[in-house]
Amino acid sequence: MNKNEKDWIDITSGVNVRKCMRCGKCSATCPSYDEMEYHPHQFVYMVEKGDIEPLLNSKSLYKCLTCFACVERCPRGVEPAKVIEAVRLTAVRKQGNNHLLPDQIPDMLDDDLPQQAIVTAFRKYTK
Amino acid sequence: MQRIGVFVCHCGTNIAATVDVKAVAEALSHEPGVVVSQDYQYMCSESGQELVKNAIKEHGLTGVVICSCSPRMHENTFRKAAASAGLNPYLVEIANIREQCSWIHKDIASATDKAIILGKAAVAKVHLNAPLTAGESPVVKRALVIGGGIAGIQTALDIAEAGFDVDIVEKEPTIGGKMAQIDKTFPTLDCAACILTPKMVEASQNEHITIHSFSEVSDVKGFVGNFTVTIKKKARYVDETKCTGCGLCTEKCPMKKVPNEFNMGLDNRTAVYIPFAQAVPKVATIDPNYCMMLKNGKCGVCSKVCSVGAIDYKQTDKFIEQKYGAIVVATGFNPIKLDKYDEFAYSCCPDVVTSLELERLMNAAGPNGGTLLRPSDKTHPHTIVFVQCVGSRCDDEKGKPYCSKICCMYTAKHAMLIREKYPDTEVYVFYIDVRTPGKNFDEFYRRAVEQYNVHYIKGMVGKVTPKADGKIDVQASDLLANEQLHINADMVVLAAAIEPDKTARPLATMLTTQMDTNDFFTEAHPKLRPVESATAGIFLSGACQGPKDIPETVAQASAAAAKAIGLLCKNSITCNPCVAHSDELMCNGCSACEKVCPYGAITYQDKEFRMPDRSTAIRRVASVNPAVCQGCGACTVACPSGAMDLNGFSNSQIMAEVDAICK
Amino acid sequence: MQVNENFEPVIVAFCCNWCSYAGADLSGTNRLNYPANVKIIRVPCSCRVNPMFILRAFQRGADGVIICGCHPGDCHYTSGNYFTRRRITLLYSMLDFLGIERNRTRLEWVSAAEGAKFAAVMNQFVEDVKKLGPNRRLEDLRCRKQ
Amino acid sequence: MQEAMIKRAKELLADGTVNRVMGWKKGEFAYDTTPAVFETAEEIDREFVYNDFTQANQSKYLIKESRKEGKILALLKPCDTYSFNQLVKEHRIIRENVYVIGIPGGPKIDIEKIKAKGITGITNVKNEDFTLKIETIYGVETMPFYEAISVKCESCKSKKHVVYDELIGEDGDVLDSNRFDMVEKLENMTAQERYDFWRGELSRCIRCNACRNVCPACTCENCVFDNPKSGIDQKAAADSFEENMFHIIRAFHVAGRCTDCGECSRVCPQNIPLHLLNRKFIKDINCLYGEYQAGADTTSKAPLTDYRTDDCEPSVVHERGAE
Repeated sequence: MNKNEKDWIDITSGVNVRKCMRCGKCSATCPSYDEMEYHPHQFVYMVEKGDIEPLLNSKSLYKCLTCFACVERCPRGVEPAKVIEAVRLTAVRKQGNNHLLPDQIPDMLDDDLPQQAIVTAFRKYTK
Repeated sequence: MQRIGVFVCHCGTNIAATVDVKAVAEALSHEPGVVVSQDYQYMCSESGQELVKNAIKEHGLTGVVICSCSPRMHENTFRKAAASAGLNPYLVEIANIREQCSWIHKDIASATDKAIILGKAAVAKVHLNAPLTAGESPVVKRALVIGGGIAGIQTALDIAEAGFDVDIVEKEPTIGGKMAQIDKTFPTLDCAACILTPKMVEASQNEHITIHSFSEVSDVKGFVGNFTVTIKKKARYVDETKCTGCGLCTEKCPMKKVPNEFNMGLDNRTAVYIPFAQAVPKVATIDPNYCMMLKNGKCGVCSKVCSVGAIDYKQTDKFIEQKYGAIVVATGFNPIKLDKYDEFAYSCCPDVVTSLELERLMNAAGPNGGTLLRPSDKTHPHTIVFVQCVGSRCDDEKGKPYCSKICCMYTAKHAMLIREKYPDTEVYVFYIDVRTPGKNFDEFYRRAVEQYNVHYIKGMVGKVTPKADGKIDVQASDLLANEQLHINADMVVLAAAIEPDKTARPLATMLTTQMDTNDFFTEAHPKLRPVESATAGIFLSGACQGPKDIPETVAQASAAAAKAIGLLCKNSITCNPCVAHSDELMCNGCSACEKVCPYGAITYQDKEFRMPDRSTAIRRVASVNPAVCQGCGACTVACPSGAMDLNGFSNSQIMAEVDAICK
Repeated sequence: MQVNENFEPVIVAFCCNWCSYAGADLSGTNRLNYPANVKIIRVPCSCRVNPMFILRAFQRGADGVIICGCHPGDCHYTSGNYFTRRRITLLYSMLDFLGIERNRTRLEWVSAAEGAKFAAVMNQFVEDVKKLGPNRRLEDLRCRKQ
Repeated sequence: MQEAMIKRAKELLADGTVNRVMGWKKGEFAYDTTPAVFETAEEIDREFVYNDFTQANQSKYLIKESRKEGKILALLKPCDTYSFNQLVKEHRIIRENVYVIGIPGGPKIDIEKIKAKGITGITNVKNEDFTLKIETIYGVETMPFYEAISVKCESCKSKKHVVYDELIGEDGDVLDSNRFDMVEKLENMTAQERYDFWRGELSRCIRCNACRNVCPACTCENCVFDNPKSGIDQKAAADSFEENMFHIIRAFHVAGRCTDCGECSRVCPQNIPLHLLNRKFIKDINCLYGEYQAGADTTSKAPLTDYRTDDCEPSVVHERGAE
């Protein structure tokens, strides 16, 4: 178990995973459920256990649409989407500083691309 | 000269672990007037009290300071001990060095320092304590029960059984409450009506019980043993004394489209109505929101058909005032509103119902005569999904933080009854935990699973979607199989959280009792005084104090009755001698104190005084009725001259404490 | 102003018997820590607290005074805390008018069930008073501690 | 005006309506007037005075006077009627024993303001068309009337008589006064500035008790500051705390009862603006609990013996104005 990674996820997500009462409503409501190897409730549970390595290596990370249905529905206010996002961030940061660079952006622009997507691209997408 | 004894309790290690009790006893022994200062393992024990008593006799103590737990715990214990040793009980002061010192501080040095200061403050105060004698005030031998559900009925029956008069105030037209709406009861599956209605009838026939149905408490004054309560009897537009309950008016009433609250709005009633066949009192009530005669003066059919002339369109609300010695609160509960849980589609789909609605759907007196049919198209449902913990166990804004306690069991009951009656119906129960702590409860739940083959699935329902074909898609997770399910259901039943009745909050204000943040009444002590409120003479019965099932409610109802009977048995009760008193020589007669007194305990009289210059003057001065004063002290601050003071918490005593703390 | 790191303020807390004193007991029962600076005086109702007591406390060396009572509407004596609220509002306003630091005085509603709130309130209050330093504007030089 | 009062007073004495008259008596100099009780027409003719210097509020004397045999005539200026009413409300004055004539009020002038101009040896002051002719042993000096108006009249709150049995002259209206301006100015200072201001003022207090003794709201049989049992008794202000303590408690005890008659500041030999403390309470009460004028009637509930369930929390006083 990697204690630092768990603490890091606790801090970046701002979520207290111990609030989870294991009702599974997050997974029940998740539109990407079938695409995922690990489901929202498992993210919460595994982060709580400190079992983060399998999550970092799973494609499930990128299946979360950040639709926030789980956040909306969670009776305990745990906010699983934020946990997943924090794990995703951890994975991204582990990949080293090989993000897109600002001068690479103009080539990729097209008129339909929302501004927010461009900003997000800086931290999400690697070369 | 004062002779004060100080007794420092170790409370095992509760105090001694963080407070150096020897040092406290040593330090306090040097305080002025202290002639003996001792520490002991358990001061509240028999031998600890003996120690105090012996010291009182041996040293001729004039004041006692106990450094121990909160005075809310053992003040009475030590007062009694002092009294038995011949010292006035009000010459005892407690320094709270456990709850307010040893338990909250970790550092021994600072906790010990604080304990010494608290001890010094108590010594300083006890110097100024005066011996007080408690007066007595008579007890009115009549009890009031607020709420006529099973809790209120049971309490009233028990009090009446002991020979005391008791009034039930019920806001609905009939007593019976929620239990009257329930079909069967767990874990025995006996018929709720069959066990409730005999009690309702018994209550109505008992010579000691008066039922004020369709009534509310509108004002409460007074104090333990002597409450004055104003009861508002709402106009029902039917003379209760004349109505025979024949029901002819309800048959003939042309206004037939009124949602029937007894059946949870699943069918309709008439504007003049009797809630259900076994209603007590069995008297019709006219609903002024729908009655055409009352709304626009056109109709009057009920009045024409009533053979005894009981209909009275001119009836108005009546107020009656009655004195009571004890009041029992039994205001019960309601399921919460589910409108805000969009994911369960409760507001938009008629086939998504609450459990209480299901009770009515399955009841022989319900909208479908006991046949379980879908509310939307009256067809037989083949797949039914139960969702647990809807609004219970939630974080702050999402619902109630507590477990509603009864849902696991009634859902098992529902599932079992459906499988019993309609074996072709598949029943799914989505649960987070199944909680069955009760006699024969777990066995009951296991029967549902093992014998009736109810599908219990651990996991919550995420989304309920009504489909075009009338079916309902239930999307849920199965946490054990780690898969997401879609169930094509015909009906969905939601186990809505329960909450205290809305009338409880204003009632608590009238009764000056405390409530928790969820509006459940707070008991005087969570373990040792579970059926009493912190306000003397007010008792708690049933779900108004917390979620409860029927057997628990009945047990608590009887316990509350026992407590009330204990009070009513007394001819008088000892008053609190810590009451206000006015120094006539200083009183200006300005009436400021009278205006802030919540009990009307202060009156004025003109008295003749010899003035310092030997003349006589007639002055208006205040006097306090010690039997009525409850000792809040509001008057002492309103009084500009300082003529008004409070026994036990006098100006000089409090200032002595302030001085000792700040020294 | 020079801030003394080791300054330990004297805090007098007046707590009503029915709600706040019980709330303080509850925070003890739940072992919720708050600083030992806080010393509680039990009064039957917050309306028993005479402005004279508050001034007396400052005179004798208190650095902060806090009054705790039942939440408005929950007073054991029906209306006591409503009177408290008016009186204490006016008194605190007057102290403020005379230039006494605002954070030396406080009124809080703490119910018998709010042990956690009691501890939180006390922690905050002690911290606020610590920031202000010793009470100098409303002290009696004759009572000054060495 | 003085003649009309004397005439009516003598009539009432003669027809037995009253057996005493409460008024003002000439002193050694014209500006030196004292409240006094007259029992005969002769005394009235000889000593009764009503002029620009008769500032004193008579209400407080009526507490004792109304408890004596027979009825007394009280001549009350508009501001005095508020104090009178308040004392009736508090059962201190027995209304039936007082015959009230409402008389026109100020603005009155303050001899101290004349003296402050450096004028000494004053023997008489005459008001001639709002110019003061000041006769002194050194000759006659003049100054504008308005420059000598007393502090309490400068911010007059009302020309209306709230209680009377009959009137001499006309009744006026409640005025829009600027009486809270100074309070507001202080509120807008920083706490340190306010503290310095009040230290500067209150440190001059010599505890002569004049403010308390003249105050028509301070009518306790035994004042807490004189009562050894009160725990706060003090005869002299020994240090800054006691200076503050006395004035805070005094202002608090009259809060909601003070009619803002201004007598406390008028009599203060050290010229401490004590009325500002009272006005602070009045201003707070008006903004927090609704407009209230003590003495305006005898039935309304006083703000401190009343409440609303939605009253503001004390934190409001900490959230507004300067720190």
